[in-house]
Amino acid sequence: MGILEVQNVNKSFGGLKALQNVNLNVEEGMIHAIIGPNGAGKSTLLNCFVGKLIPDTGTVMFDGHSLLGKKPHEINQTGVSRVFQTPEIFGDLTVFENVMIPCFAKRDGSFRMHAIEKVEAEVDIRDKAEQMLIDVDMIDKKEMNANSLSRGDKRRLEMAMCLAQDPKLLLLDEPTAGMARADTNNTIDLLAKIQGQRDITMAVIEHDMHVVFSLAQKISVLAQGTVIVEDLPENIKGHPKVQEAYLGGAH
Amino acid sequence: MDAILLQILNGLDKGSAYALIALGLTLIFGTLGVVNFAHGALFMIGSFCAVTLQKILNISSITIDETQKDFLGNPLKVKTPYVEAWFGEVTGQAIINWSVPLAILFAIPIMLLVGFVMERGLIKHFYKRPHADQILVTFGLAIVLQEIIKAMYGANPIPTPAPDVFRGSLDFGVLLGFDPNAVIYPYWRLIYFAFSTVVIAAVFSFLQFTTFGMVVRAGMADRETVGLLGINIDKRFTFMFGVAAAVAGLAGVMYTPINSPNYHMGMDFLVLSFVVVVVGGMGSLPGAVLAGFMLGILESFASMNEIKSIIPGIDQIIIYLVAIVILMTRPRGLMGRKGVMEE
Amino acid sequence: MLGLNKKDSKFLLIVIALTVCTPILLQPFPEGSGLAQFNAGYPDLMQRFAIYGIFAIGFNILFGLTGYLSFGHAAFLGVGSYSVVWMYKLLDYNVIWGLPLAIITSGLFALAIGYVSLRRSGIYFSILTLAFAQMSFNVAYSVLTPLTNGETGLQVYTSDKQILLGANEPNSPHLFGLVMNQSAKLNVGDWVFTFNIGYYFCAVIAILAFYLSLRIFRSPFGLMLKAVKCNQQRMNYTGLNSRPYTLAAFVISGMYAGLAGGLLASMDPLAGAERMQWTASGEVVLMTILGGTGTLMGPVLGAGFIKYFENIFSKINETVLHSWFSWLPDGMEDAIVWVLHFFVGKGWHLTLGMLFMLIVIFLPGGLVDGASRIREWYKNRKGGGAASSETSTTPAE
Amino acid sequence: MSHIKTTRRGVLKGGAAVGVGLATPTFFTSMANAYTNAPTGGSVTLGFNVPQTGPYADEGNDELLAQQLAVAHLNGEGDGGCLSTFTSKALKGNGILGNKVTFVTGDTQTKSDAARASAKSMIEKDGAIMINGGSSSGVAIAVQGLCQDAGVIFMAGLTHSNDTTGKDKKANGFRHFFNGYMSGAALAPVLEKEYGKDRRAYHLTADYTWGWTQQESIAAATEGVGWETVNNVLTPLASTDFSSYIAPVLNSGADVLVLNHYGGNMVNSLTNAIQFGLLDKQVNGKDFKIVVPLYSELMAAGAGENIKGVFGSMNWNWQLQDDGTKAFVKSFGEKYGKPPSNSAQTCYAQTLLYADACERAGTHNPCGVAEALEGFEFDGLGNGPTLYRADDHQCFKDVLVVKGAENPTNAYDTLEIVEKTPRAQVEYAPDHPMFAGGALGDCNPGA
Repeated sequence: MGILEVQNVNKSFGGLKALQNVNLNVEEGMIHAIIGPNGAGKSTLLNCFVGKLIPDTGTVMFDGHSLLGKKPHEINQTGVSRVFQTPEIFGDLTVFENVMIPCFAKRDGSFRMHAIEKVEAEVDIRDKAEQMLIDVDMIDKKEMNANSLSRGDKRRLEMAMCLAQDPKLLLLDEPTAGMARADTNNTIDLLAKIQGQRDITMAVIEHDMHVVFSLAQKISVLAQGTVIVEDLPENIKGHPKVQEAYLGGAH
Repeated sequence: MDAILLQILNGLDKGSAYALIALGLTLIFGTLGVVNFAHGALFMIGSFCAVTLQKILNISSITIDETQKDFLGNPLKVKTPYVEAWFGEVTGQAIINWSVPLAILFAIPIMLLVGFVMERGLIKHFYKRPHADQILVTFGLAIVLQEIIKAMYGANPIPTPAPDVFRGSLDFGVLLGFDPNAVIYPYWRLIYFAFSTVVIAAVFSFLQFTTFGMVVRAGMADRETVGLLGINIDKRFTFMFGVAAAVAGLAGVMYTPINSPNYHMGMDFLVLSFVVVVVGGMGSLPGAVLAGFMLGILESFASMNEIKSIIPGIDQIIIYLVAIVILMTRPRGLMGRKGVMEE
Repeated sequence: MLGLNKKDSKFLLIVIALTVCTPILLQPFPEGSGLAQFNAGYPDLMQRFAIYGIFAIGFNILFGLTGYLSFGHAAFLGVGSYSVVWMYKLLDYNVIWGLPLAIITSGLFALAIGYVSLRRSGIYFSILTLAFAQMSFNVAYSVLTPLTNGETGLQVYTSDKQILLGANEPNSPHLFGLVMNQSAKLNVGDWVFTFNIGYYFCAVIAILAFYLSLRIFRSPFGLMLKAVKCNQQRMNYTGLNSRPYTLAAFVISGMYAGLAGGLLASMDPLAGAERMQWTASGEVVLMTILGGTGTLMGPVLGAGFIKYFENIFSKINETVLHSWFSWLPDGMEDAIVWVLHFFVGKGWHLTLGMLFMLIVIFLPGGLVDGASRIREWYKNRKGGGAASSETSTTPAE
Repeated sequence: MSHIKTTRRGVLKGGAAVGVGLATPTFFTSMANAYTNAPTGGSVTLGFNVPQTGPYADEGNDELLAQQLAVAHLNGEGDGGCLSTFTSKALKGNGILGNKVTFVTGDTQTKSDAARASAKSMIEKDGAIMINGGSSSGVAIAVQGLCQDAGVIFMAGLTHSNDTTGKDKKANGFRHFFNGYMSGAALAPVLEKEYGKDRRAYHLTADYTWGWTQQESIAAATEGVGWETVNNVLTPLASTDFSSYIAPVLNSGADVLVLNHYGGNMVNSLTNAIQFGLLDKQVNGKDFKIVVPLYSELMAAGAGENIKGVFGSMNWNWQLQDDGTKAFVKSFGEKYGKPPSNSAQTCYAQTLLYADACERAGTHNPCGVAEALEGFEFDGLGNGPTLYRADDHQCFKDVLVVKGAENPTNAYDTLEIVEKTPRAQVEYAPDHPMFAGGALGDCNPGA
């Protein structure tokens, strides 16, 4: 049984069919890559998982429960975290505060009126946040303003924020987009390390085939809004349908 | 029936004033993303262009008439406007009489200039600043402008009548088969309505059909991309600020015969024009115009006795009530674009 | 101290010291000197400093932390005032009944308005709050006159019941016999300092309000509010529901406003509808921005700044100007007075407007920004550049 | 617990009297003075609280000029103005009770809150012993209440609501201005004479306290002469455009429009009514007419030619020919180059009356002053024989019915006096239902 099961999902915007009968099965503990040419519907699909979009038809089951109709924060509370293509962080806060917020969300749920308690006194939260920063190797930047970080650091920070919640499923939207090769390799190592340590299921959207084939244990190929192949990495490389999709069909 | 017709006329007239003011505001709001609290002041300055012209035309030579006495019993100082002296009494008086329409010619260059100076000298530095700072600086500017006008002209309203030929009202009812006097409407208000429609149409066609307008519209949608194309969008935006100021100013000039202008009239319209723009939807010009007319008409209906007797005081709150209902049912107002001023 | 770290404790102690000494600090010029005009240490103005300070502190919890700009906070101010005066009319002049009621009613009012308005964000939210407040003002001025006494303002009449009124009870607002408008005076040479019971009552409450806001700023809840302002998208994808956080902030700041309104009526037993008008809502927005949005002390400074100009500059008339410059030759005296009279007395708005512009142009962070620049400049002058790097990373609060 | 009210000025000067000036701090908790801000050191401070910003700033400025003139006259400067015509001869031109008169000013902004704040500042900071001026009833009532609590005399300025000396009357407050009832009583007979008994009136009324009392008064008075009230429509205070209220008037069967508006509201509603050409129309076979119960010179200036032929009432007008008026207009006109408005005259007269009452009472104590003013009859200040009634502190005098001049010769004679309605005709019993409720209470000297 997969931890994330997507069945017959359709989504259209006006006349444009962005997703057509998408089926996807992400198995627990795996790194599952979703690849496909531009405009194939990868991000749309991801948005359907996190509550940003609601599919027109079809089901999205996570851990045995439907995600449809749930708000983003409710979905997150069931254990789904997302890393965005451009890092979404709390820019005006310090790195440390950025990581503390998901720790609070994990411990206290989606809302708690802790207005008189002190952030300073929350020892367990602080310890955990520090540990997360150590894990992503950013503890020296703890007090920096998040806006002043480099792009690579922002992405690592965002990763740390997602991991702080101990998610069951981590969704990554092009985690290495725009990165230099060295940074990309760092990210690959980081993701591999995390997966080794924590047994988190990951779904990764990625263009960079180097990343995909370094990490993925299973790959789905999306083209024109539908999954054309879902298979192990070694079977994908030479697959005719994949080549057709990437090289432009019948030519 | 005639009562309803009357209120529709009233609503269109009021609405055209609201739409005209809101149009200028939404140009600044939508094109430049600046919360301009000085927009009411621009409207007021437009009105005072008309007042100023009237004062200029009335600059007089003074002769002392020993036969008449002033209130202290001294010989009366008789004033003869130079315009009358130069052009003869009849022509001179006619020119003075037509000071409000003449003020339009006078107001357009002044308001464009005011707009340019304001944008280049002040607003330009606030594009990247938080909206809160924009509010503070434009509110400060609005206060300064209105205090300058107060120091020049006092706080009391100054009558600036329309030319004599436009006094009185048209009996609409007779044209439509009602009794005489059933549906009458003042000529000047009809002119105001027509004028507003023309100005609104002109602004729309300018944006729709000229290259300049196309670039500005593109810039409204995505400023950075247009900037990347090598087009100097800033210069065009400056010009649009001038246009917005001119539209507000013209609305002000033409409004003077309807209500005597005073220095704080801009503040009276400020809140209302923001409500109109937001109800219309941020970043939408047609939305602002539509909302202006809609609120004008609803406000007129709410002031009918038949409706007031059912809900007392409804005319006090109708605009705000409608604003709440619309914003609750349509998250971005009537025709708002996503992501404009939503943070 | 009191659950604050060392830096905050020191800060709070400074605020307390300043508040306690306000009657002395605001009275820097000796009586009878020409500059005595600029003294502000009289009860009414000091009370207003404290009360509008509370109003602005509360507003800042919403606007400064979450970034939601309410243009209708004056409605809560008005509701608070009406609550207190009604308690005078029904029970007696003891403010102990009215103030809690003011906080409760304004809180409920804020809950209702906030629940609806917070469904939208940005300018749409601002206009919704504005619409609610303007509706409140308009009906309070007209159709709700039986409840609000309309234009005249709600006040106590001799025919009112006042069922708790004792035989020897003071006939003006008091707290268990401590009459608000009583003062004691201290004469030191040519200086006179006024210590007013009402002011100290407001000051104690203002310090409590400030302390509470300090705690909120430093709490996880405060952190969440800052997160709302920074990035609501990330917040939602982090499993946090931003709506209850913003609503809680809205209600808290509404209660602050209600408390401020209640205190206004506690110092002066009359509640006018103008308190709810958009200009009053706009005023607290200006106070907050002027002082420094999101800083702890800024809004209080902004409130003091605006109220000072309103009450001190508006009273400088031409006669006063002439008395200042009478030592000049006549022609020059007249010329200077003629120029200055545009900026004071009936022209005080002009000065205020110009200062708004100058401050926002040259001090992007508001008055607090100015204060920290002065401090930095001073430090640099004294100790070289060493200290400056530290001050620039910690925002002045 | 007794009230202890002190002011710095009072203390300072009191302190000086017992030999302070030493560096030793002295601590006061109460004062030896018998009343608030008792003058010491040879001068007495009056507080002039008028609108200096907002729509009524010009009205306020006029009041301020008149008050400054009054101070000059009291101190024996200038031509003495009405001191020579005033029937009471207590004033000598040497200040009040030998104390030189000084004044402080404040800005009411025409808002109750701001007006009270500025009055308080004058009382608490500057040691003002009396507050004078204002241009709206809401402000007058708010400040009157404050002065009652603070223990100083309040002279009301321009306030026309019945409530000021009706349900909101206070022992420390006096009103020289006339009120809505008097406007009605003065206007109705003139309107009857001019327009006949058989008229149908349509009222537009500003939707707040003053508007209501004005409408109630004029409706009752005109109904008394046989007119019918067709409709009374309340208009929001914030209205700037009255077209939607005026448009239905012609169809209602009414042949007179009564505009119970003041200030900017009145300027706009009258202008709008003229735009609709109402005065050119005929209804029920009669010429349509407009009435504006309360006029002021500044409103007339704002409405311009639109006021031609429109009837209304005023407290006073500079064109009156009695000695008091002539003396005041001459004095004011020569100093400021324009004739005074009726609110200026009110504030001028009130300043003199206050000073005179102090002289006659021999004290600045508000209770003594109030007692001297109560039931005081005088002449020579421009309004003819005048009574300050003890029961409600309302002033009774002739009321002017005026109309917009058809052919004004200059900027100042746009209104012409139609009739001087004698005092007897506008008097009413203190317990008249329109003034019922409320009580003067006891005078409060503050200390």
